Amino acid sequence: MTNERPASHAKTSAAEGVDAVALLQTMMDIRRFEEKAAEMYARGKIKGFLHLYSGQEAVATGAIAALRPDDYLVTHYREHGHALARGLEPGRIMAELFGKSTGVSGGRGGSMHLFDVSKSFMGGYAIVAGHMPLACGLALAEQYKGTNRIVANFIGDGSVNEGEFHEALNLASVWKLPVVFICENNLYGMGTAMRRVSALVEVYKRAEAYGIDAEQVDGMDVLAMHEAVSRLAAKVRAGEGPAFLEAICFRYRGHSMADAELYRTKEEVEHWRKLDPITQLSQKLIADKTITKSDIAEMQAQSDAMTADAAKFAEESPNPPLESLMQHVYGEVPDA
Amino acid sequence: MTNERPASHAKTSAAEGVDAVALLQTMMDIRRFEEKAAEMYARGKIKGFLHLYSGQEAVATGAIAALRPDDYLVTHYREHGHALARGLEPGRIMAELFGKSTGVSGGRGGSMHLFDVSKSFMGGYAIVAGHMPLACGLALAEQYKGTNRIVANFIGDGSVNEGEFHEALNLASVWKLPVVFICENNLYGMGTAMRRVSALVEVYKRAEAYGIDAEQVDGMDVLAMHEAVSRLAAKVRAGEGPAFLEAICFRYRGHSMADAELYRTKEEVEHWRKLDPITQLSQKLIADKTITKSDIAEMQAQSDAMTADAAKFAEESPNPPLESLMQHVYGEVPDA
Amino acid sequence: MPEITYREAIRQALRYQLQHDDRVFLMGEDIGAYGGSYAVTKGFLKEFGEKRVKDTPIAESVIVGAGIGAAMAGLKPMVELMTINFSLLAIDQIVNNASKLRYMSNNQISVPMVIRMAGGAGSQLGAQHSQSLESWYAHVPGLHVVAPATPYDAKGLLMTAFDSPDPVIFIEHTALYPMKGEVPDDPYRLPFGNADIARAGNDVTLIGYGGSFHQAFRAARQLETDGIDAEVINLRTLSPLDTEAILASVRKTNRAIVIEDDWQFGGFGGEIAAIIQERAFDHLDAPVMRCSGADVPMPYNGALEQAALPQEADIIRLVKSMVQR
Amino acid sequence: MPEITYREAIRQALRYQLQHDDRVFLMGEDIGAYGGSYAVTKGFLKEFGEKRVKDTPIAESVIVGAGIGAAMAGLKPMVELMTINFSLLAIDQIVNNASKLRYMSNNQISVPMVIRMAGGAGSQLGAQHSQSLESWYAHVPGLHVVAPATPYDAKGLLMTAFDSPDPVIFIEHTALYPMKGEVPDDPYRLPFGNADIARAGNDVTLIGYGGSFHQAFRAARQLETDGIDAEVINLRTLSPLDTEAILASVRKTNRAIVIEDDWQFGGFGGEIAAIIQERAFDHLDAPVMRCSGADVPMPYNGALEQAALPQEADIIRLVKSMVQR
Ligand SMILES: Cc1ncc(C[n+]2csc(CCOP(=O)(O)OP(=O)(O)O)c2C)c(N)n1
Ligand SMILES: Cc1ncc(C[n+]2csc(CCOP(=O)(O)OP(=O)(O)O)c2C)c(N)n1
Ligand SMILES: [Mg+2]
Ligand SMILES: [Mg+2]
Repeated sequence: MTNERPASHAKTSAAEGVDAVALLQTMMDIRRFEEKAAEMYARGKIKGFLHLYSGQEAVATGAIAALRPDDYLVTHYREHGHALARGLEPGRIMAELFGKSTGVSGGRGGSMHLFDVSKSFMGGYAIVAGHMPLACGLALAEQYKGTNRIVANFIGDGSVNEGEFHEALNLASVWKLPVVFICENNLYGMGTAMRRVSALVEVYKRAEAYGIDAEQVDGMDVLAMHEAVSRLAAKVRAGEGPAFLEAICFRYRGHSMADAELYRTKEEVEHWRKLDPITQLSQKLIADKTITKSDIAEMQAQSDAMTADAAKFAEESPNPPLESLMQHVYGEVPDA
Repeated sequence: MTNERPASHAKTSAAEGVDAVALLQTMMDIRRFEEKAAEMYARGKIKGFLHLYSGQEAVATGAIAALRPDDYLVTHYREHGHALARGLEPGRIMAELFGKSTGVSGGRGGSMHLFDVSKSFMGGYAIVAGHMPLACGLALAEQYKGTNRIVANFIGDGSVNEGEFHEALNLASVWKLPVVFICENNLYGMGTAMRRVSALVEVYKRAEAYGIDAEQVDGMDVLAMHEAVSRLAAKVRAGEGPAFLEAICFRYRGHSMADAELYRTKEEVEHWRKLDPITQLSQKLIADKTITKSDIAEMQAQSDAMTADAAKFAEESPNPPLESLMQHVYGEVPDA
Repeated sequence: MPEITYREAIRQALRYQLQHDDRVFLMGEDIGAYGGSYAVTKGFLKEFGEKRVKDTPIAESVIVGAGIGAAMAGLKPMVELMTINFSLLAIDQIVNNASKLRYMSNNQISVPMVIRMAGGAGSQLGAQHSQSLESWYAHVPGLHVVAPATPYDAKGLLMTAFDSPDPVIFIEHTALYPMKGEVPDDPYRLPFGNADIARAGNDVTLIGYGGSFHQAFRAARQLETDGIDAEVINLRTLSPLDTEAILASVRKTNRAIVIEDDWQFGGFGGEIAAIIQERAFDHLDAPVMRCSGADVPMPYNGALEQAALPQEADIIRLVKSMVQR
Repeated sequence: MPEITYREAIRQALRYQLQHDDRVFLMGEDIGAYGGSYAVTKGFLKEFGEKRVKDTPIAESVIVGAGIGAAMAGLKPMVELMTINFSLLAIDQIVNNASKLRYMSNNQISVPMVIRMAGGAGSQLGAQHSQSLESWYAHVPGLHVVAPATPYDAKGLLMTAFDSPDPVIFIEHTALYPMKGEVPDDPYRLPFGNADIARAGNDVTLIGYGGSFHQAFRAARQLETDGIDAEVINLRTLSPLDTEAILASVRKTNRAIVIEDDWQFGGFGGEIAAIIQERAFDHLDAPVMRCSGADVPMPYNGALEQAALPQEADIIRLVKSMVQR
């Protein structure tokens, strides 16, 4: 759709004590990881649907760095970046994409279903908007227990017309549930541009209709993301009810590896690549002398090494045993 | 909940050429019909769920009089009033409640499922909000055919938190479908007061969030209803897209015949009975000398007779033959 | 033992859970102020407060989904969906999330929740309110499907449901709420997958659950007067299914009939028939028969509705045709 | 006859309908600009325009419901739901409205619409994207359920679907889209409820549909080398089901196996087994067996997924155990 970059409604000044270099490293790691995943898909190591996060790194990176490590994350199927940002082991993520037993979901979930409960990463989900009610439930549970743990629920712009989006936002608002909904508006749901199917193109205004504190932010600016989520998370944690953040961003690759991209122009993609979140932050940090060009090169090398190790680990890991097929359909009944 | 009567946001001046006396007669007919239905339920002639419309007569009466007779009606399960207002034969409506073969649905539908396609009465539906997508589809079809026939979709306040409400309003707005959504806000969904479960209590504001022309009206005032629907229907018919009307009203009886009404006070019910739409209009018409007290008595007698005849017809009608059980599960395949 | 209704038996189990387990809470449409559409939770809001008894918006998908999420976080939600017909609006949550999360997450996540719903037909509620979809839920791995037929079963099975680490679809038959039966005051648990041989017999095995069990039982009583000795099995749970009890009975009687309210074509009776002929083929003197609901949307008219549902007379006719075989 | 793919066969039927019937229009997620998630409608938006080919929001319930409403008003909508997994979000519309309206309205309303969806597993899409729910739809009176196995079936059955006065659930198997086969250029129609005896044989009847038909067929070929002569039935439609063709075959072969990707427990194979033993009891030399998917949420790992699906080897093993019986 538009080639204009939506103005950010959030103050983009970085919050104090944010480690911009760490954010840059994470974004680089994600970018490299996705490139490697694409390569492994081409080599037939990864099967099924593979949805890459390239271009959207700033959203997950900035948001998750602004949360507590025990805050729940509930994400969509384009979630490798969120898993890396939360600190799941890259090797175990790649192993999951390979379907290996060492994968975070034991090779049973695949790219769309990463889980690591030990890191409060409550899963990637493949039914559009189907995970929003779960986010409400996790939040309800923490409210019920009286903790100040919150939930971050990542959704795509394509979810906003689903009935579950409506039901979840209404319930979260009425019950003042501690959830930050983060809508990654990358302008397309598969090949469908927002404005063609949505009565209200500005997603955050939708959320306002439920009396939810909502704003829009430049999703290509990791510092803006971090600042906005820090601010909203604090409110939510304080018990003021849910918040909603619309992050305007762009995916560089097709929807999945199968996408012919008939619905958008090369120019549009080029336009957004100029706004690349990694390049932006690198330039900023070099400009203000926080780091040097050679630091960048070193960081790149680190991402390369991390990714290579991950692929190696995945490659060398065993498949789950066939005998495990029927395991874990049901849990063990505790003897009363 | 509140004992204040929401102010009407619509100009309540009656539109020219509206036959107020006819509106009064229809409301009286509905009131009597429902009383008779209650009596027949008590006598075991009517079974299953029976949802009476007493108190809400002005909504269906004013709205449907403002529409063309061929405009589609798609309603909820509390629809006897709508059926009478559209001119379905009272005897065949009562026969349907009795489950007789002469019923508008052949005794197969019952109180919640009245159908008379010959009068563009496309049905009463028992799944909350489940009929809204159908209304969109009927509207889509007329838009597709290029007619200027429109759809009136009656829903309750309880539907507004269902996912289908959201999906339907969004689609109607994006595709500019010729539908007037009429929400009968009688303050309760079964025993649940709106404010306890809804982020936004003013339903019409919800609709505005989809860019839909929306307003609120006093649903106890049949002339206000008629005026508002005439105005909105004209816009919709002109191709300006959907409209939404919230009619504030009140049901005098329980949700269904089984309701113990634990959730509201006698005072609240009394308060609303003072605003009775029939009394209101009768007094107004007597005051401005349109009719006399004795005319009212005559009109009452007419409603009584109509209702008695309907009950007699229903009583004397036969049950559908048992051999018909398997009929009409599938239609006849036309030979190509 | 005290005699109480099916409704009261369910109330006792729910109250016990609310009293003894802080993780347990109830949510659903009109379970609070209204008292529950079948009055099962009447008075609970006052007794336990809004934290434990939550009235929800009419929004089935998020109600069930929020229950799943709360269970993922270690609570034990009981979600009431009023009737099984409305569960269609939450079925994506039940099938794509509740039933799969443990497996997809490689056992990292448990979804210990109970989803109660009223099912069955017979009260002239019309096509959209008279469905029996238990066969659908029984088809889904990861779910337990419970269908109590008596007050005793209802309390004992519901108690067990709250111990389950996995989602339980608990289907109450609308016609049974007022039915009375003996129920111990003290809590007790009935294991899943354990059918009840309600009546021992040698000539034919009648298999029912929920409402259909009672028709089977009454038919068996009448058959006695004709000198036909029917064994009656009350399944109690459809998933897990007590296959052994069914097979043991058929090996003895050599004949079986499944009785179900649900539509016959593609229904659960087919599964039972398939299992029996698969595993007790040489013991069968006659094909396994089904006495099921007619394959029609349920008509409102009372006579038509009864004609669409299995009747004792139908069972008796079937049995006689089989024993004469 | 020209050889074309299953995908192209479906495209031909859709294009024919769009060209010859103004009442026909297509709607669904990404069927236009994107070209359809399985490229079935690629180019149609350009060819027929936005009025006939509508991209919709991601909102399954209103897409299907609007299709129903349009059909009630005399149009012939074809709604594409991408995959059967997402149909769970529209299932209330399909079950409570589409399938019941004719009956509830006493034949005043018809819902002539086609709902296309891709089903089946085998491409490592994980548990939420690998379901085979055809047995659910086949269970619902008022619906037709079609599951083409070949390009020839796909075109002929889809043509017929557009003549149906009632809703048709048209299930395409994802693995078959690239498969080629002979298909006449000219339009033709294959009647519903007419199974195809794809291979005549005397020793055992193998019953499949969609993807499972091909496994049955390949297994039959291999069995030939062992001197076992299998008859293979391609059901084409599950509802209506060609019971006569199945029974005629079993009366000849005296043995039957149903092959299905779907979960076994409570699945459609049970219905077929139940019908066969019910109506051809004395002709059976062995119980009707089922070679079905494992009762698990589908795992992503390729080897596990294959282990969860019926394999030719499994069919062959089963057949041998039966003929040796
Ligand atoms: C309920 C449901 N409907 C349809 C799909 C198919 N589908 C997968 S991704 C997608 C587009 C989602 O777009 P968006 O939410 O913007 O996320 P993005 O892919 O842009 O990150 C669709 C339609 C699905 N997975 N679930
Ligand atoms: C999807 C669905 N959920 C729940 C129900 C049960 N139910 C029937 S009526 C009703 C309340 C609806 O209230 P409202 O929409 O305000 O209509 P009113 O009865 O006040 O006219 C409920 C919850 C239903 N019929 N459908
Ligand atoms: Mg998107
Ligand atoms: Mg209401």
